[in-house]
Amino acid sequence: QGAPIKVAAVYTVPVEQQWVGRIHIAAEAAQARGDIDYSFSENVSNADYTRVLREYAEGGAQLIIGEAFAVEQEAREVAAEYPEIGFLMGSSFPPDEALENFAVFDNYIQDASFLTGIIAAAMSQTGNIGMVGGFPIPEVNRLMNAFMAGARAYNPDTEFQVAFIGSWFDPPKAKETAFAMIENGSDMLYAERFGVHDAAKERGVLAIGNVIDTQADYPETVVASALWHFEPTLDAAIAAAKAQEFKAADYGVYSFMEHGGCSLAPLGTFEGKLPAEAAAMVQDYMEKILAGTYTVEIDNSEPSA
Amino acid sequence: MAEILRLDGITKRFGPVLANDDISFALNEGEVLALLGENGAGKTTLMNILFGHYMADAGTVTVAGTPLPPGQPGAALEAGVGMVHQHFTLAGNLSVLDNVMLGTRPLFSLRAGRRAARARLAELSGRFGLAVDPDARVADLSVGERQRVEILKALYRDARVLILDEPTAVLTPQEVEALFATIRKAVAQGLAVVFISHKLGEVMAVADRVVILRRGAKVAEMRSAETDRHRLAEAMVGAEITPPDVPPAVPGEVLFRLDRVSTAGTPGLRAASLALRAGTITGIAGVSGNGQRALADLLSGLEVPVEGRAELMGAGLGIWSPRRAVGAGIARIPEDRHATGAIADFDLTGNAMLEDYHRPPMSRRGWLDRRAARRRAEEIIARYDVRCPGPATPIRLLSGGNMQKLILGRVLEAGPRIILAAQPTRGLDIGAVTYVHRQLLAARARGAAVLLISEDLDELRALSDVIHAIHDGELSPAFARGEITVKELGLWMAGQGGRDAA
Amino acid sequence: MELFDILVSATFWAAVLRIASPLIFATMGELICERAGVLNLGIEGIMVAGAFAGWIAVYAGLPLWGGVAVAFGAGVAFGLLHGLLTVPLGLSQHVAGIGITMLATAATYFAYRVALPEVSSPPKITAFQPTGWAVLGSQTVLTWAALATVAVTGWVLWRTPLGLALRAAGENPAAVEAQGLPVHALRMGAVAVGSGLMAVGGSFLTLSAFNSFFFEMVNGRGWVCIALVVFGAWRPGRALLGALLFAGFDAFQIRLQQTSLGAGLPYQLFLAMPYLLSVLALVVMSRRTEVPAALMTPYNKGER
Amino acid sequence: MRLEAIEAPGLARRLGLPAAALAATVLVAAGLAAIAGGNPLDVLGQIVQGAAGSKFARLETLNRATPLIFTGLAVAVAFRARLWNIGAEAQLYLGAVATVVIGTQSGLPGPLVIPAMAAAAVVAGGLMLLGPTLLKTRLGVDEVVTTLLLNFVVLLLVGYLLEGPMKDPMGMGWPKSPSLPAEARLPRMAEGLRLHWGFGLALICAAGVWLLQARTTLGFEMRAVGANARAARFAGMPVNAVLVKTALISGGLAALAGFSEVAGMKGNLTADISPGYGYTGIVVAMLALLNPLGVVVSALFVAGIFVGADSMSRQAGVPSYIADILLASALLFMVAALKLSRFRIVRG
Ligand SMILES: Nc1ncnc2c1ncn2[C@@H]1O[C@H](COP(=O)(O)OP(=O)(O)OP(=O)(O)O)[C@@H](O)[C@H]1O
Ligand SMILES: Nc1ncnc2c1ncn2[C@@H]1O[C@H](COP(=O)(O)OP(=O)(O)OP(=O)(O)O)[C@@H](O)[C@H]1O
Ligand SMILES: [Mg+2]
Ligand SMILES: [Mg+2]
Repeated sequence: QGAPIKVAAVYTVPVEQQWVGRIHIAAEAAQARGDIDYSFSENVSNADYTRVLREYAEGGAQLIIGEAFAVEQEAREVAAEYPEIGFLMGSSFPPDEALENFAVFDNYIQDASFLTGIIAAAMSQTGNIGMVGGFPIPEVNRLMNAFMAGARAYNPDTEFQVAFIGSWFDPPKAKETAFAMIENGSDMLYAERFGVHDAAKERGVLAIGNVIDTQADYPETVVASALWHFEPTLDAAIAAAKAQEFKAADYGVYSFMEHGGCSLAPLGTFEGKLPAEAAAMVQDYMEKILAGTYTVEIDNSEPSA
Repeated sequence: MAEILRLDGITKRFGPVLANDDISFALNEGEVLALLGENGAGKTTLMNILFGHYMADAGTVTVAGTPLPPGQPGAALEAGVGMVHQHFTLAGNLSVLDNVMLGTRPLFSLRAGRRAARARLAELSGRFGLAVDPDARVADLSVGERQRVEILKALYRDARVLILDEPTAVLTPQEVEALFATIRKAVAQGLAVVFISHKLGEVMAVADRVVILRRGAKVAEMRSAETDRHRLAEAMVGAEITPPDVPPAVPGEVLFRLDRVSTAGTPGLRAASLALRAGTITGIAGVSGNGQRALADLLSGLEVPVEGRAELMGAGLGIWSPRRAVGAGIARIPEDRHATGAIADFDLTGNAMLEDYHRPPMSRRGWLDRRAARRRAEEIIARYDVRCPGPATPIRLLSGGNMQKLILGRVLEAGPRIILAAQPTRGLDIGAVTYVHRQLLAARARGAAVLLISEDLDELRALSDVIHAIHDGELSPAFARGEITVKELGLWMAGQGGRDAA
Repeated sequence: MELFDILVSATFWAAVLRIASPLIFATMGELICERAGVLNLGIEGIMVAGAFAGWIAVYAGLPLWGGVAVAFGAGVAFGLLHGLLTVPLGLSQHVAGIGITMLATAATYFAYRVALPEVSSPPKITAFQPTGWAVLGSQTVLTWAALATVAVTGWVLWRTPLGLALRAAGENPAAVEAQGLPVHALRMGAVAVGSGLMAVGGSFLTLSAFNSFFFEMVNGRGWVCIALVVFGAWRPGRALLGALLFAGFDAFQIRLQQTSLGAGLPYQLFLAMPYLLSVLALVVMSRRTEVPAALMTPYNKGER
Repeated sequence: MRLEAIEAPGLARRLGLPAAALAATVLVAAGLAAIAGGNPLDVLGQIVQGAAGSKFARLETLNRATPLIFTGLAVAVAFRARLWNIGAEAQLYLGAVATVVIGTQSGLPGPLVIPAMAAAAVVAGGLMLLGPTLLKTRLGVDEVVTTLLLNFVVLLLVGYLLEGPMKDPMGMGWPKSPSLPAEARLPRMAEGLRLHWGFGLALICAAGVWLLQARTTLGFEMRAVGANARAARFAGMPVNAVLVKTALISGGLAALAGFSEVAGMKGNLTADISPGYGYTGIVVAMLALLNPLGVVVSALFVAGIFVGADSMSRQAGVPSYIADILLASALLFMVAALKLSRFRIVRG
């Protein structure tokens, strides 16, 4: 095992944000195990981002985790300046052989999203699904697209309503947007943002969760969720760093279902309420995905209704 | 009569300035006391201390035998001290009634009590002859009406001592008469009045007793019955003041002419005709708000004729603007020196070059010549006797008279051919008034045409070679010096001159 | 659902009221401050503080109205700070306001982290529930309280001696002083109470519109209220109208996005609509006779 | 109680009070650190270390001060003329957009492209403020509100551009603009220094604005219009034209912040290049009492406090939000101290 390695994370949003929250939870777990010594900075604006990266680099971090998305170029410049330190960065770009210490990852949980799409279509009476997102960035788009593909796989006639609220943290606004969709015929909501579940609960319609499992808070509302598990990604990176073998690699695959990077949350309160046909379909696709015989398409483009 | 007010050893410093120096005097019921002094002598400061607006460094104020707690206008009001400030303290967007009621009821009471207030206001208006519309917006009122509101505010609160700080500076002669009538009614009902004015005639007319301040100290106290204007002036200034001689005019060509000119706005000019000749002073008499502003604005470049023809040195005005007016050699002394004539936060240098900063020698190709500007300011300071610490002093720190001298210097330096002087002596002390008059006469002797707009008929009649009355935007015919009596002029000012004369 | 159907649906109008409620509280708060002569750009941060304070108080066990009261208190505290800086000290109201927004926001986030270090998703409380009264029945009692605030503000400002004094303090403080009233105390009081209302507006988000607190959830609503006060020409009734109009644009754009008309357009256009229409409305009205004359002018006795 | 101006404040007062403001900020920092479980005694050292304790720290402070100098100048120029420009944020973003458009599309030869980018940015920012200014001069629409509201509109517009027409085709879907080619990037001010010429340009602009205000007729007009528009008009100044020129200059300066961030720091545009530089610019300008040279000092102060406090939060292991608290407290303490160094509190 050896001594814990020093890991620092730099987040552009508070750790309440689901995407970042999953990384944070995984890191805290690794720290609890004694594998790493973890520190983090949250809500770092992109204007300050590389300064904070450098500060951690100067401060002796051995592995730095972060989000390079909006600062791709600069983050790579920083990594180039500190070749001894491993950089594991959320990024939509592939790794670069020339930059040996810069590895990339992302929330590639389209597998699970696809399965939740099947469930959503099966549970919707009206065939009209409302989707509320924050911003149409690839990390959001690919999950929405996979979800829609799943829903169409079950019911090709499924209709969608899609809206972006232009904020990560405005639950009241997300809620209002969801209300409008319900009024406009949706009886199933895809909850990319906080607030959507609440609208569904208040109006007695169903919802699908995303990235985190929220059924405990909304037992009558949330049918299923596509969960992201950052642990496989992080554990692989820690192992590589400890073995002095950290290198430019694409850790994105560790979010795939076959690596345990994502999963379909247990149906829980909705166990047995799924139409048998749908349950079978979910099971079937899951097996194919795990066996590698079916690949959910990764589509980063902005979804539209 | 019983003593109602006593000031004892009042002393007040503003930084290095000793504004009040150990001043004491007393006031009896039913008495009018005039407070005299040059600009900056400390009159307003003393009254502000009496009213609780400022706290004295030393000394006490006693009203009806009870000492007032310092620095509390509320306590002064409660004790029956009412004050009409030199600069009115009214909220322009509120109604007359609101202004009067302000602060008269406990803040946290649930009802405004407007009905009772309205009745009481009507009663007071009647009793003291102060007619105002309680629902009018104060900003829509004339200066004279605003002053009535101020006095009503004090009376509404049962004032026993009424302080009037330069109440007549902005009033027309008729309004002054009405004010004096009100004062007489008030003293007859037992009020005591402190009256501040620079006009010695008024002081002699209304005051029982006079207290004179110089540089913050009380220098004299006398009964008005036992003195005269010369002695007052001498006590005030420390030397005798002689009004300037007015030699006969030598009229020259017409430099500016209005031919049946009308302007937009209310009250604008209405078919006004006028000719300003070189070497003469043309006076405009009228009750304020009758189009004087429009006439001054027209000459200043702020207004343009919408009808009729205006001629400058025989040619049309062209595209008319303040800058054109300055460029054409019109010197403009605006009515409101604080708001229009000067930039309070700028120093004397900046204010001195306000009108010609954009051309040599003040600037070249957009770059200011700071040395030239400073030299200009120093020249004006020296030549026009502006009392100040130096050209880098913010102009807001100057007294009104000195501010006016700087403005005079600014506009007269270039030797203008046409001079607009709108209320040039308003609020100035007797020394400064004399100074301004001398400057205007000197310009006339040089061959300048002067348009003098004033509400002070004495001033107008002393200086003007030609007088027009203005009423509701219409100008009367021109009357030569001595051609018209005050009474006739008054009729023209009231808009009835033509009818009577015809 | 097409345009006309949207406008005649009761659910649309219910949404308008819900969206407007926090704006109404905060707009009344700002209006009171500005009527007394103090621009309060601290509004955005004060709303954040109110949202947090109300929620954490309820989470800690207080009843919902206790939460509202705590939020109000938090607003008053920041209001007093803004008042202290801008009224007796006469500092620039722009700077103090922006400083207060920074301070209140950061202090709130800091307090949140210190209070709840180990939570990754903020805990939920049981928020105000819709009363089910009236036609627009999905409103909580806090929405009705917002409407009542408008009436009370109007009544106090125009029908009581206190209101007269406050308005006069925003018109000409020297006149207030000359009538024996304490200008600074009046202004401080107005800023304190006004800020309290802003904070209650923030707490609407966590106690009624939603049931927990998130960073950044106020999301610019405070700035909108500054505009609403101007839009409303510093009158409560017209400001209410403005808030309803703004909320109406917002509710409308959410629905419009799902119509055939809205489908092809970028979503940013819809989000920008309330702001653009507010600017347009200002241009159309473009009268500013009613601006409190002493707004943004500190009062210092004896200054010349 | 009232404030009385001190004609010639002594050195002790002029330096002592600001020093007290800094001390108060440190006390707040220590208190907060203690609350959050850090060591209050280390706080001061950590802030100083983080802001200026190493070459790295000093350069970071200068880098972060750069956009603040531009927005601070923009606000100082406008406020001096009483044009309440709360829209520096929007002007910054439009400047950034113009920078990217020219930098990636113009095809201009190397040496011309950077001046062209800067010029385009200035025009874009100036035009952005021109609208609200004309609404003010023509229709009397309050510019505080219009400039404030348009910030949101412009931010959404930039979001749209980055997701639509300006989206980087090589960006893997992330909403950002294409990167500027190397010749369109501002060079470093010295080899190996992480400080680009944007900072130099900011200093030049500060000097330029100072010259403009103190030495030119236009500057004189701008100050006069701000101090008393009525007197300025009476004296013959073209008040509306002066306001329009002020708007173009102010908007242009704010836009240079966007230019400098894109061309100097980031190399491309994202919707979040500014963490509120436009708003902080207001604080920077007022802290400098609207003096353009003072803006440089106050921008360095603001940047130093933020960078130092942010770094301290990591050293001390306290929530990073402490940095903003300290920045806000430092500001409020400092403006109060600056006021009290020119006024004394007296009775009555
Ligand atoms: N608030 C103040 N701060 C500093 N100096 C002041 C203040 N008020 C008055 N002064 C100074 O105190 C002196 C007395 O001023 P005051 O206004 O009392 O004179 P006044 O006799 O009323 O003059 P006027 O006839 O012009 O009204 C002047 O030198 C003036 O500059
Ligand atoms: N500030 C104001 N601006 C415009 N109208 C006003 C204002 N204040 C009151 N009013 C109007 O004036 C009318 C007359 O007021 P009224 O005398 O009934 O006041 P009140 O507060 O009821 O007094 P009271 O205590 O005597 O009953 C009111 O009906 C009201 O519409
Ligand atoms: Mg006086
Ligand atoms: Mg009644």
